Amino acid sequence: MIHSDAHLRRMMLIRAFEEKAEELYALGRVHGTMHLSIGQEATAVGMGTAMREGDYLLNTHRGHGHCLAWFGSDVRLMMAEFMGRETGYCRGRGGSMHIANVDANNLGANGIVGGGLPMAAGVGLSIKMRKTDQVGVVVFGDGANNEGAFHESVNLASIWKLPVIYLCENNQYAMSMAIRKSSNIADISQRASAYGIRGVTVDGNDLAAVHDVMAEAAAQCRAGEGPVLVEAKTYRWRGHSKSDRQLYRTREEVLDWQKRDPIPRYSKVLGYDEARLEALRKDVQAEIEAAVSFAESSPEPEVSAILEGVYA
Amino acid sequence: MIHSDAHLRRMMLIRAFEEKAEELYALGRVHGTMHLSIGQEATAVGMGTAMREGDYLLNTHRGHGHCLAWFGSDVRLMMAEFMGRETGYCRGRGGSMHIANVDANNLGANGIVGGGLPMAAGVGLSIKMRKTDQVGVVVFGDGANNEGAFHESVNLASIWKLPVIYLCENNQYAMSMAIRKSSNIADISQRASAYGIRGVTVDGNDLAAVHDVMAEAAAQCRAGEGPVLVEAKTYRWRGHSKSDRQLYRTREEVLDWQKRDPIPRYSKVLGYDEARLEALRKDVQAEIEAAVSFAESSPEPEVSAILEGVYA
Amino acid sequence: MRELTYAEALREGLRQAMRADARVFVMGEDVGIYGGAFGVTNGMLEEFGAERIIDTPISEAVIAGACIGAALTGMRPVGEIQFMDFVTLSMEQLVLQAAKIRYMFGGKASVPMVLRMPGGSGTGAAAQHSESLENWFVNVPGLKVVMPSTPYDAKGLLLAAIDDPNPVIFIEHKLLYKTKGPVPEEAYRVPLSQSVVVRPGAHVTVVATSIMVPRALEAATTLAGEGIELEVVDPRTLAPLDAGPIIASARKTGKVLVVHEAPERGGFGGEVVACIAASEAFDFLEAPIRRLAGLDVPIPYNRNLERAAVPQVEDIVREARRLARGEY
Amino acid sequence: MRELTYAEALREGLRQAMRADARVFVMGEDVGIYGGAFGVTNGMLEEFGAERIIDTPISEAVIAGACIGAALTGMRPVGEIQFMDFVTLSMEQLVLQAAKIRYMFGGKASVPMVLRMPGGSGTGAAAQHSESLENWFVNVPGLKVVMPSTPYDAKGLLLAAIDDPNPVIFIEHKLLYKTKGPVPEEAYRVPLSQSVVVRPGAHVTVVATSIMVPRALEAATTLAGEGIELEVVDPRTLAPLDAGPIIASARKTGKVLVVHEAPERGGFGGEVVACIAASEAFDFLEAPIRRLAGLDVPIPYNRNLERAAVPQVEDIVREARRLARGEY
Ligand SMILES: Cc1ncc(C[n+]2csc(CCOP(=O)(O)OP(=O)(O)O)c2C)c(N)n1
Ligand SMILES: Cc1ncc(C[n+]2csc(CCOP(=O)(O)OP(=O)(O)O)c2C)c(N)n1
Ligand SMILES: [Mg+2]
Ligand SMILES: [Mg+2]
Repeated sequence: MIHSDAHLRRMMLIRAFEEKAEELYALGRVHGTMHLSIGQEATAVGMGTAMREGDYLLNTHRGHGHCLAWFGSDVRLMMAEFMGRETGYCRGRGGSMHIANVDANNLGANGIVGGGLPMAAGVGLSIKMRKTDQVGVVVFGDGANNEGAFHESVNLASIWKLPVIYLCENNQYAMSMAIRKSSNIADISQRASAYGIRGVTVDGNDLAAVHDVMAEAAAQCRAGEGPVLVEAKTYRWRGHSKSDRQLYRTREEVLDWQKRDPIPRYSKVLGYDEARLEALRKDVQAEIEAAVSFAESSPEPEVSAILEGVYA
Repeated sequence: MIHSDAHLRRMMLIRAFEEKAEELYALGRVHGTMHLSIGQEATAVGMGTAMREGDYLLNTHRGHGHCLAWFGSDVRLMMAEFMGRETGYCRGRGGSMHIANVDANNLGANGIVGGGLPMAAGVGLSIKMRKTDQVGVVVFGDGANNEGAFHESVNLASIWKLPVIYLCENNQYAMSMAIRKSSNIADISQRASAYGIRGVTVDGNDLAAVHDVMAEAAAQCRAGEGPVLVEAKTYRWRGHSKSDRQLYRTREEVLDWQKRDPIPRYSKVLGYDEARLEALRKDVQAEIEAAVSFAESSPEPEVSAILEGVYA
Repeated sequence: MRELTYAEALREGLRQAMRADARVFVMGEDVGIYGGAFGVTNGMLEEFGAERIIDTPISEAVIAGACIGAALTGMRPVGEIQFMDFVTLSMEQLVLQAAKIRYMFGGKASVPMVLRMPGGSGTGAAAQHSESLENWFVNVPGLKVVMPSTPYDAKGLLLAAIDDPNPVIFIEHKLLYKTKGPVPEEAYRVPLSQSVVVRPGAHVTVVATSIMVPRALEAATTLAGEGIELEVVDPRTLAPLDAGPIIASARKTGKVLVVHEAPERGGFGGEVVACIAASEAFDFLEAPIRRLAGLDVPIPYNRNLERAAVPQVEDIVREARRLARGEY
Repeated sequence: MRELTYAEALREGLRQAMRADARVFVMGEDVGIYGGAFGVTNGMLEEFGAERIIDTPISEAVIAGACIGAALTGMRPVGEIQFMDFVTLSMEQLVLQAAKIRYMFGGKASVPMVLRMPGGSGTGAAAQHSESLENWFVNVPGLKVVMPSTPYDAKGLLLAAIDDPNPVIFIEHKLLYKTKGPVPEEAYRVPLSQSVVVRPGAHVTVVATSIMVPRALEAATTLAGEGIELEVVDPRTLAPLDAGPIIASARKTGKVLVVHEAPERGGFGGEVVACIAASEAFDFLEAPIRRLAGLDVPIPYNRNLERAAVPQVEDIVREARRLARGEY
């Protein structure tokens, strides 16, 4: 990977977006639910930087990061969506769990665990039929990996050699269910062998490592050699969603993982000192504040337009 | 395995049952559809002889053999069910695809490919909770192996160490779909590694081999060591069902597999000559004819009783 | 005009759509060399090759999902679910993804796909191969639901469904595949969401779907001999429903019988009755609105029970006659 | 009497059933230490241990299937689907197995299981976490469908559902979990398939389900001030439906409004209307039978749209008033 300030900035933007989301939520300025990926930013940005414009993304419920790491993402439109405004990516109809940027081939976050998996095979099939050199990436969690959809989709991609990267973000938990309790194998990437495809486990908190594995996987896909299962091991710092008391894990475990924060880690690679990092943080926060202002000054959808878009 | 004339007879009874079923069908004396397991009898009988009374069976759509190989099976009640009579195992409501013998813990054939798989995990869970030493066997095909249900069920059985044997009858085809096209691995048993469980491939036309593998798997289950995935490689001689033109395979391939007929193979093990075999065949055929007579002299269900049994 | 079977009409529609548009393809279990469980895609592999007539593993969730993913990215998939029963394995993708994507994404994405599936009983395949689940889909905003009852409509509705930019659930009937009827050679369309009066009559309105349409027409012939004239209305598209012709007919005859094969309880008949009961036809009703539907029973294997489980011609005759005679 | 929330009432019912019968157990995603997504099983792990309060992986098909397998072999599982939406992944097991096993096997097998799931919108969780799919299950012979609207019914119906030898789909409502009401301490039962008149009134019958029951009662209070008396009927069990009290009420008032949250098209309202329209109440109807239901739209995220997508108290007031005033 070619290192870049932009990558660091992108991770910090994601972090700042989610911290703001959390704050807005606590203040009662947004409703619904949301899933924060704080601590997992390296996976999102490692993925985003490894892909090419024109590739497709099918995202998870914990997808703010991937959305912001994807091509052409606009944090103002994301914030507006999060706040249910007409100017949001989905005109306020989707919300946190459904942010999509269809123009940029970001086919959306998904409220259904594993919901993107079956569609990913179709994206790969379509690429193959249209004979482009695009790649589809589907992001899903360690929990999603136990849905039947995983099995059906990976098998299909395998037999048809579809250009799909199955990116499993193993953040150790599915809500309260630890991966060591929900499956009997050491690495999720081992499941690749059940489909005769390549599986790789990577340190999900190491931006460059994620990038390199994803870039290699993308190259394999573009070469027509079929799908790859990538497991990125990482950790979710926050609770699953707003109402999580986190009784299923220890404070020590969380603190331990927080020491592996991908942001300072990568800033060291770039040789940032605390001052430069702080300056960047300010810069990023200003962008987030501007996004909030944009969202808050945007209109809410007209109730009279409620039926618009159910059908074409 | 302790060899026995009874095993040979059982295989021949299955063969005769299905040949008669085919004939009745051709004569228009039964309606609906049916799936014949001719050529696969060793798997059914190898399974049946390896299990213990009190164990549970969840069967496939191609399940006449397993039903006849299960404890306490009565070919008359099977034939009556096949012919839609009130005296049949399911009072004529189920038919070929749904024959069950609930009293003997045969929880029924299933019209849904992979339909027994999720339930099998529940059977295993129930055994574990009730702390008996029973075992559940679920039989499914190479095609069923690509359903999401397979993944969810085996994973659950694996993490909870449930006493379930997943018996995959790999007869090379799922209707017209060859296993080599529907999956990218050499042996279905390889999929066990995705769940951290034991997987075994066995010659499904070798009664003793199937028996031994199943007996070992059952012992493992009873020892509380969790599930086993057994793949029995075999071949379906007939078309998938009545309407199959069999364009997807060659005559040579069929003939080649017919040379591996499990019945003469086992009769040789027992040292049968043609005369003894012929005598047994006659004996078995008489039993089948009696079953047909029983069925044909049995009443059809009363139409007025049509709603009986929808609810308890 | 030339006659084709319902299956042939569907096949011709598929062929014409595929010839006209390279984005259209067919995917499902055994649709290739086998020609589909009911022969609908018979011979299509030869013309279009394995890249456009695609055999899948037995994986109904991913069949639906692959259609959605392909539709989202510029293709026009026509998926096949071998028996409607098995669509129970595809519901998440159809209901939570296909139906909602356009709306959830603010109208910015499109899922132009068709999912074909044969429903209904009558082949002796028992409870797990005889489902009539159409009303599930009717209850899902974002989906369209089509149920052709003739070869003519089968082809024309299929072509219209493939053109449509929305996900369409296309429900065929096993017992109709071999029925014959006139089918033009050109690639005509039967617009979605157009109910049609297939037989005019003064005394009783019969709203029937799928196989119940020919049965209602047969009943109408019988009753005509008794001087009772049935008006038979076929919605053809169940959702979005064109209720106008149904209400107009109810208003005209004042007596309505709604007939379908699915179990009565929670079935599509309720929707039709409710549309009429809330409409301006209410004031013209001369009798209770009656439903004649499948019994609330899993379809039994035994031939006699199977037949008794769903409306037959004689049942329609009996019910319509009672309505006409004011016996309700 | 002591007051409990709906969630507490459910928990108490579960506890009592588990104490009384060792065969009863709870299984689902995050039902253990997490206490369930809506806290219903909070603290139960401590009392019953991980062997009877069982956390599963995210595998909805096998959650349903495991309940069936356990029920078939002597246990009494109470499964939980975290949001009703996700039951779309369990449909094959519920519809083709659980519902049909008894019948297909000639009445010789039994599937005594309960599957709990929260339905409905109102929490801002958008289209994939707000489904109201009850009418799908109503359309499936062999299943029972329960939708309690009060803490009292929640506990009593749950205990009755656990006793029942048939598979029961038990649909809770997210917005009801925190509502309070009187709940006796003993392990009482509310029999399945008993509709109840929750408020008598002379002018308009309102048949409402789940969260629409408290909303209808609120509307009734408002309208009482205008001299309009609503009679509110809660079916409680949707299938098999006890239509008697509904028909009797329709006959008495002559005016009917059916209210539910699910999309109108293909929803349970059609079933209620059709039961009335075919009944002896028909001759007593003084106005069209009206439905007031969810719009035919995926539930939108934005708060205002979300609210507008399903009936609110003021909508019930408006519709019932119009009916009472003869404006239809
Ligand atoms: C089909 C389905 N089942 C359950 C849920 C509820 N749910 C939302 S996120 C989640 C945990 C997902 O875990 P994982 O896949 O590891 O992703 P993570 O949240 O850790 O990013 C659950 C159970 C859901 N949204 N969809
Ligand atoms: C869920 C489901 N999908 C499709 C079918 C139709 N079908 C019945 S048997 C069959 C082939 C099954 O193949 P396999 O699992 O290998 O079993 P075999 O028939 O070879 O014994 C198919 C596609 C079905 N019954 N259920
Ligand atoms: Mg996780
Ligand atoms: Mg096979």
